[in-house]
Amino acid sequence: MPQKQFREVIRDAIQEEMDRDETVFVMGEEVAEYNGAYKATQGLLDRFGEKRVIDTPISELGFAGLGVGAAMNGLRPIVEFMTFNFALVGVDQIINNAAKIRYMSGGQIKIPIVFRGPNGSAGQLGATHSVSFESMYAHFPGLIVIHPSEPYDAKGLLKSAIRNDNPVIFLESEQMYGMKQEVPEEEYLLPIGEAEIKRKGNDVTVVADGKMYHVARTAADQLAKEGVEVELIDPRTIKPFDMKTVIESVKKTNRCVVVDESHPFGGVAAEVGFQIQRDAFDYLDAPVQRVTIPDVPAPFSRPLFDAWLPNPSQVIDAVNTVTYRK
Amino acid sequence: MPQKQFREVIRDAIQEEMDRDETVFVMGEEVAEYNGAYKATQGLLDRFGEKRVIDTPISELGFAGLGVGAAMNGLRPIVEFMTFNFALVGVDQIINNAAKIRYMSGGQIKIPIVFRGPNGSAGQLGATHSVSFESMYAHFPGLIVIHPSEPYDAKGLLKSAIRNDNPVIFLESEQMYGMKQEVPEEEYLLPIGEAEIKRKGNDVTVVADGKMYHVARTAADQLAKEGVEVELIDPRTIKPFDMKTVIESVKKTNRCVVVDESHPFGGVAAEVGFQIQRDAFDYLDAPVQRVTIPDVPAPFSRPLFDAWLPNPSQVIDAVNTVTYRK
Amino acid sequence: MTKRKKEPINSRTASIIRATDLPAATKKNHKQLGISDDDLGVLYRSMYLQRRFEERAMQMYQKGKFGGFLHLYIGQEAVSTGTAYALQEEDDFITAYRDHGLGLVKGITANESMAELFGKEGGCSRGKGGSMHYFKTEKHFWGGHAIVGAHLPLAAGLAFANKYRGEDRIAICFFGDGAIDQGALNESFNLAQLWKLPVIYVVENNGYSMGTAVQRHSAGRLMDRAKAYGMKHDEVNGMDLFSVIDKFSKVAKDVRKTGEPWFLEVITYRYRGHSMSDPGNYRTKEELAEYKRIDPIERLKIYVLENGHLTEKELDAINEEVEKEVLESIDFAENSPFPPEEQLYEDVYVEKDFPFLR
Amino acid sequence: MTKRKKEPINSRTASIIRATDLPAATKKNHKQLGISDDDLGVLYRSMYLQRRFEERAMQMYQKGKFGGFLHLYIGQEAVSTGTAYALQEEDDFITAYRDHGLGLVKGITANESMAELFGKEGGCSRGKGGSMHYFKTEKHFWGGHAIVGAHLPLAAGLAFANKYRGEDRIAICFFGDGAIDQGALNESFNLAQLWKLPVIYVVENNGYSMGTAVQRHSAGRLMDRAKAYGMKHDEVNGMDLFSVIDKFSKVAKDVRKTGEPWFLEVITYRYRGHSMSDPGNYRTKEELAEYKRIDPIERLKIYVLENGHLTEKELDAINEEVEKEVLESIDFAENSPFPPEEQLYEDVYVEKDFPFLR
Ligand SMILES: Cc1ncc(C[n+]2csc(CCOP(=O)(O)OP(=O)(O)O)c2C)c(N)n1
Ligand SMILES: Cc1ncc(C[n+]2csc(CCOP(=O)(O)OP(=O)(O)O)c2C)c(N)n1
Ligand SMILES: [Mg+2]
Ligand SMILES: [Mg+2]
Repeated sequence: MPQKQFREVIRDAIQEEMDRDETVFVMGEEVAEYNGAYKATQGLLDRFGEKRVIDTPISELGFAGLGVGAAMNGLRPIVEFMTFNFALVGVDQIINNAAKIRYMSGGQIKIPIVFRGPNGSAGQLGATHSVSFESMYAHFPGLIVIHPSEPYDAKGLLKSAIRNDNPVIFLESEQMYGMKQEVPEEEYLLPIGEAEIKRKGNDVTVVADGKMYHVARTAADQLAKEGVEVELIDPRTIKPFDMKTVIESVKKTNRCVVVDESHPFGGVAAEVGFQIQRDAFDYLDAPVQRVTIPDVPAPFSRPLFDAWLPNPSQVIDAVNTVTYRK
Repeated sequence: MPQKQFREVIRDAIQEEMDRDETVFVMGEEVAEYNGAYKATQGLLDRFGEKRVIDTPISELGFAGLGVGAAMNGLRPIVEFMTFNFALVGVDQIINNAAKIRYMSGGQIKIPIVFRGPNGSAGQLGATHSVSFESMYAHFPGLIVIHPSEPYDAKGLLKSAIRNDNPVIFLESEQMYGMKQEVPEEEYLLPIGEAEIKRKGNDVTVVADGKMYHVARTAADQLAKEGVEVELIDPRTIKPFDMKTVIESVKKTNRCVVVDESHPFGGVAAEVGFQIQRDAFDYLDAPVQRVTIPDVPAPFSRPLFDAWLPNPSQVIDAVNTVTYRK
Repeated sequence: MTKRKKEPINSRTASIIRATDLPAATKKNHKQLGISDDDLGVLYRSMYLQRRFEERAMQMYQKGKFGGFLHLYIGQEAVSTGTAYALQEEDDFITAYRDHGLGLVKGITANESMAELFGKEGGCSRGKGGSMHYFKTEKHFWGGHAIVGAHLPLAAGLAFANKYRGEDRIAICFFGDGAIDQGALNESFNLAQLWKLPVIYVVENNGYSMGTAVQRHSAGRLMDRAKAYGMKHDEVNGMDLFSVIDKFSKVAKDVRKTGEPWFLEVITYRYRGHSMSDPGNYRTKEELAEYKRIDPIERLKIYVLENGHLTEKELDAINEEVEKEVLESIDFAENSPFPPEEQLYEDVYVEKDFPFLR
Repeated sequence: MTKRKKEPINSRTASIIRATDLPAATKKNHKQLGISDDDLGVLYRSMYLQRRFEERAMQMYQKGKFGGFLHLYIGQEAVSTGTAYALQEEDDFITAYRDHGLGLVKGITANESMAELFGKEGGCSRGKGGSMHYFKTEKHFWGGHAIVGAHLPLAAGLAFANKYRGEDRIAICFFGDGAIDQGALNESFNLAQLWKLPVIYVVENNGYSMGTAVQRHSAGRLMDRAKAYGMKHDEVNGMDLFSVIDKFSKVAKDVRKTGEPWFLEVITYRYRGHSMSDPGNYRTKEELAEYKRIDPIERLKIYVLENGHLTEKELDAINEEVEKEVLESIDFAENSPFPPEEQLYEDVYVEKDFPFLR
């Protein structure tokens, strides 16, 4: 199987779906002539032309809403945000329109749209450019939220997202676009809403999504050397969240750490932790712990930024806490 | 002490602070000539004139941002959103500007602004008009979030909010504007960030904010008749959240139900529940339960809407669950 | 273009465009506009149905038959009726929350309308949308949107899809003068003009955004917003049905031919308050009276009577028929069941019962 | 107004306003503009400092001395220098993320600038903002804002506060051509015009929003956006310092006198890519060369030399001084400490250590 970069599989998934379905098109800032700010749409303009690969003005509210309208009227738009930070100026179109119109119309309308682009921090870009939005979008009903950590998952899930008839928020990571993984040549799709246990272990369950999966993985490798076997679950989809897989694992390991890149208050980690204590209370040998960015905006300065972003040693500390190793 | 309506104390708080400080002004849709869509600014135009009580166009992004700029430059704006649902079109100004500029400037700037207005459902207004936003705003660092349930608290906290040098989100409720309570004639302020135990009890801790406080109160009264004594905590401020008071109570009652009007996923209830299990794990005799609106948009139809909004019997059920009464 | 005097912004009794100062009405008669004699009755009926439907809806609201907000379109019926007549049935309509009139002209039945107000299953949105969220997509009526300005980009998207598929359909988007000040306008207009989208943007300038007179919320003339983009634009007398039909026929033709967008400012007036709770202190009785004197329904009535196209008796017959239709719609609404509780969890996603929802 | 040819939107090699087709430069000499002979040197130094500062910053970036984005202002220095000269020191400046030039002219020292890039405590934002978020409020420099368009309402607010207090200060807000398409523009312009706020909005039209030529992202002429509101507006040759000073002096005077806002389209050009990672494939070498031929710094140099106000030697002395200042700023930045880790938790709220933060 060929090794593919994250950005390549995003492109491949879009390309395959555009080949397959005339109604799929891509739009966003710099997606066409520039081939994508992070090259996730490289070559699509050449292949599909200006009708289907469209550079937009910096009008997140406008083109997000235009996408929703086009989806209502039968197309399947893929809307790229240069990063999800910029989607905030257009977020009303996502939270009030994309997520609610089907409901308010009594089911007359379907809105098969994918909003995708980089999420979370991307190095030292400062406070306005570093937020991880999975928690915010998952808070609002009507949206599917996908947050893959690896190229294989990303491709299969993005293809499913494009075919899905619900509005989907598909969160990528600037810092992972260069990451490689073996990806089959043949077409495949992955089911939305299913977590994957990516490492088996009996000592502690660690749930980690997106970029944080890799942080947790590093921690797990280290812990293994110390004799602690982590069961590492990548939820892949944040909404619907596959709690079943998590709960089953916790029933086995009796301990859990949740690692997520959003802010802590009311974040994904809080939600997962809450549900675990509610639904597996009698199985827990220790309270669920979480590792997230702190409850402060992203600083620019390098050492501050490094301290801000969750790292493997924080995960190890949390595992030590739930296993009472320290 | 005179009985005052919720809307009256909001007005009184603003009026007192405007009397006291020339730099305080109010702006928003229909706040001046119309005296406020919900009459929370009644009489202010007559008293302070057009310079300080200002009708805005329907430009939430524009006037929220104008408020932030004015606050940066030395004024103390009170920005009314007709409801917080409409703030979504301007939310970037709150989440990226109001909340982060102080941080990004290394502390050079303070932004003493209050964003206030009705929050949450207001009867059958449909999906776009019914969201309770305390969880979303509390998720983002840099903002203070206040969600009072009663006139007395609302007045003291709003006055503190206006004097506070941080950006404050002050959430009211359309459905509570007519609610009355005794409120002193003399000036008083209440500290931001302190919960109040509004009913003492030993059997179960119930945490409930805003409109849900009253739902929980009704449940507590009913439960008292059945011999279950609820310790009812009104957090009043959502951020910073006074977990200390909650944890102490839970250490006494060993059981907790959190009632909040926002959606469940990553909501205030998830956060509070998560922190309780983390910090009072050994004291819990049962998992923390939550009562929130369901994870669906607000329906219009009356019976659906009634089923959608949390009610006392759901709180009683949850209490029964944590006390193993059923 | 007529220059209008506007009172200074800080006037507490700001008055809007005078009724006597509207854009000139078309001079064409119905034949010249391609309206058949028969259609005159149809048009009258359409306007009268909207009027009576809303008057009855108001009664039902006051009786406590349903809750929520109720925004009446009364006074603006020439706009809905004229545009629906001028455009094709399969053209895509979208509007704001003051949507009963446009809903009715686009094919939502009185029954479906009333049942929606009542929150019943027989409603056009199965009771889940209410007054502000009428939908009937099979008739190309795309709602009913209650966040001011938020449906402007949706309209661009409807038009985009029509163009993408090479269809002849055009989209038309109605909004109030209050929506002019939303950022969505800049973004949508720029995209529509830049990408040549076949869409007509229509501001129904009824003088007020809630209690705020238009000159207190928007700088300059509303129509001039189009100048920023080099977009075609014009103003229309919205109290005169024929003027609406005349202008929109031409504009729709141009959009269909060139694929380019238009912006039209329709000057109109709402006779009732913003919603049922509005005391209306911001306007004078005289102003209201002045506009009532040019009631679009009365105006058409006078035209058909004076020119002998319909008799008093024929009009009465129409009125009676309409009255019956409206009364029946109340019965229908009363008898339609409320949606069952499981409906709460449906239509959030396309999956009928997404497991994680409960 | 010159009519400019724009290539059709769908051109893959869309070219922007030609360098040879800029608004006419002012005919006035420096005396007529009230610029003293001495000030000619000051102005030259200011522009050259920005240029050299950024060239060195680029080197440091390439050496890996700091991370994040780096957007260079090179080519646009006449705009910052001319506007700062034309306005008063206490006037309030605010701009987007391409902020080094304006920061330097408004009183951020080279040391503070470089240290900010390095993320050091000695930086103008104590290392917490970085390249895109320069601030120095004691000098009335309000940032450095990286969400495109989001600082336009802030500028209205700065102006509002000045007016509220009855101060004579005016606000000036710079943004790129890309920001024209944001909803914030409509909302801010409407508010500024409606409430008569003393603010100058300035689009620095450098031809491109990242890789998108202006005519591919904005319909119509940028300047025309003002027409929607009846706002005063004009265009300015941004490659010619004297033209900038000329126009902004007049406009600032008008704003101070009338309290009314202005919108100015400054036509300028950036010689470097959008940021350091931009290969710049969207423009031709010829286009770049054409604009380099009218480099604002060279232009001023020629003027002072040809008219004998400064000698080559004097200019060299200035250059050397600037070079030293910039090199020293690198030393300063290197030696300035990183902020200690507790800084992470400071400045989130005004309280020094809000207990709930950790
Ligand atoms: C973004 C937003 N802000 C505020 C409101 C509250 N609101 C609803 S209608 C309205 C007035 C709108 O007036 P206009 O656009 O002129 O329409 P009309 O009522 O005259 O038909 C306001 C302020 C809203 N629904 N959405
Ligand atoms: C709302 C928003 N969308 C997208 C971006 C990403 N972005 C940063 S700069 C830029 C181009 C802006 O170009 P322009 O306004 O012309 O300024 P210039 O770079 O030419 O100075 C883009 C797309 C952003 N920062 N904010
Ligand atoms: Mg109106
Ligand atoms: Mg530019």
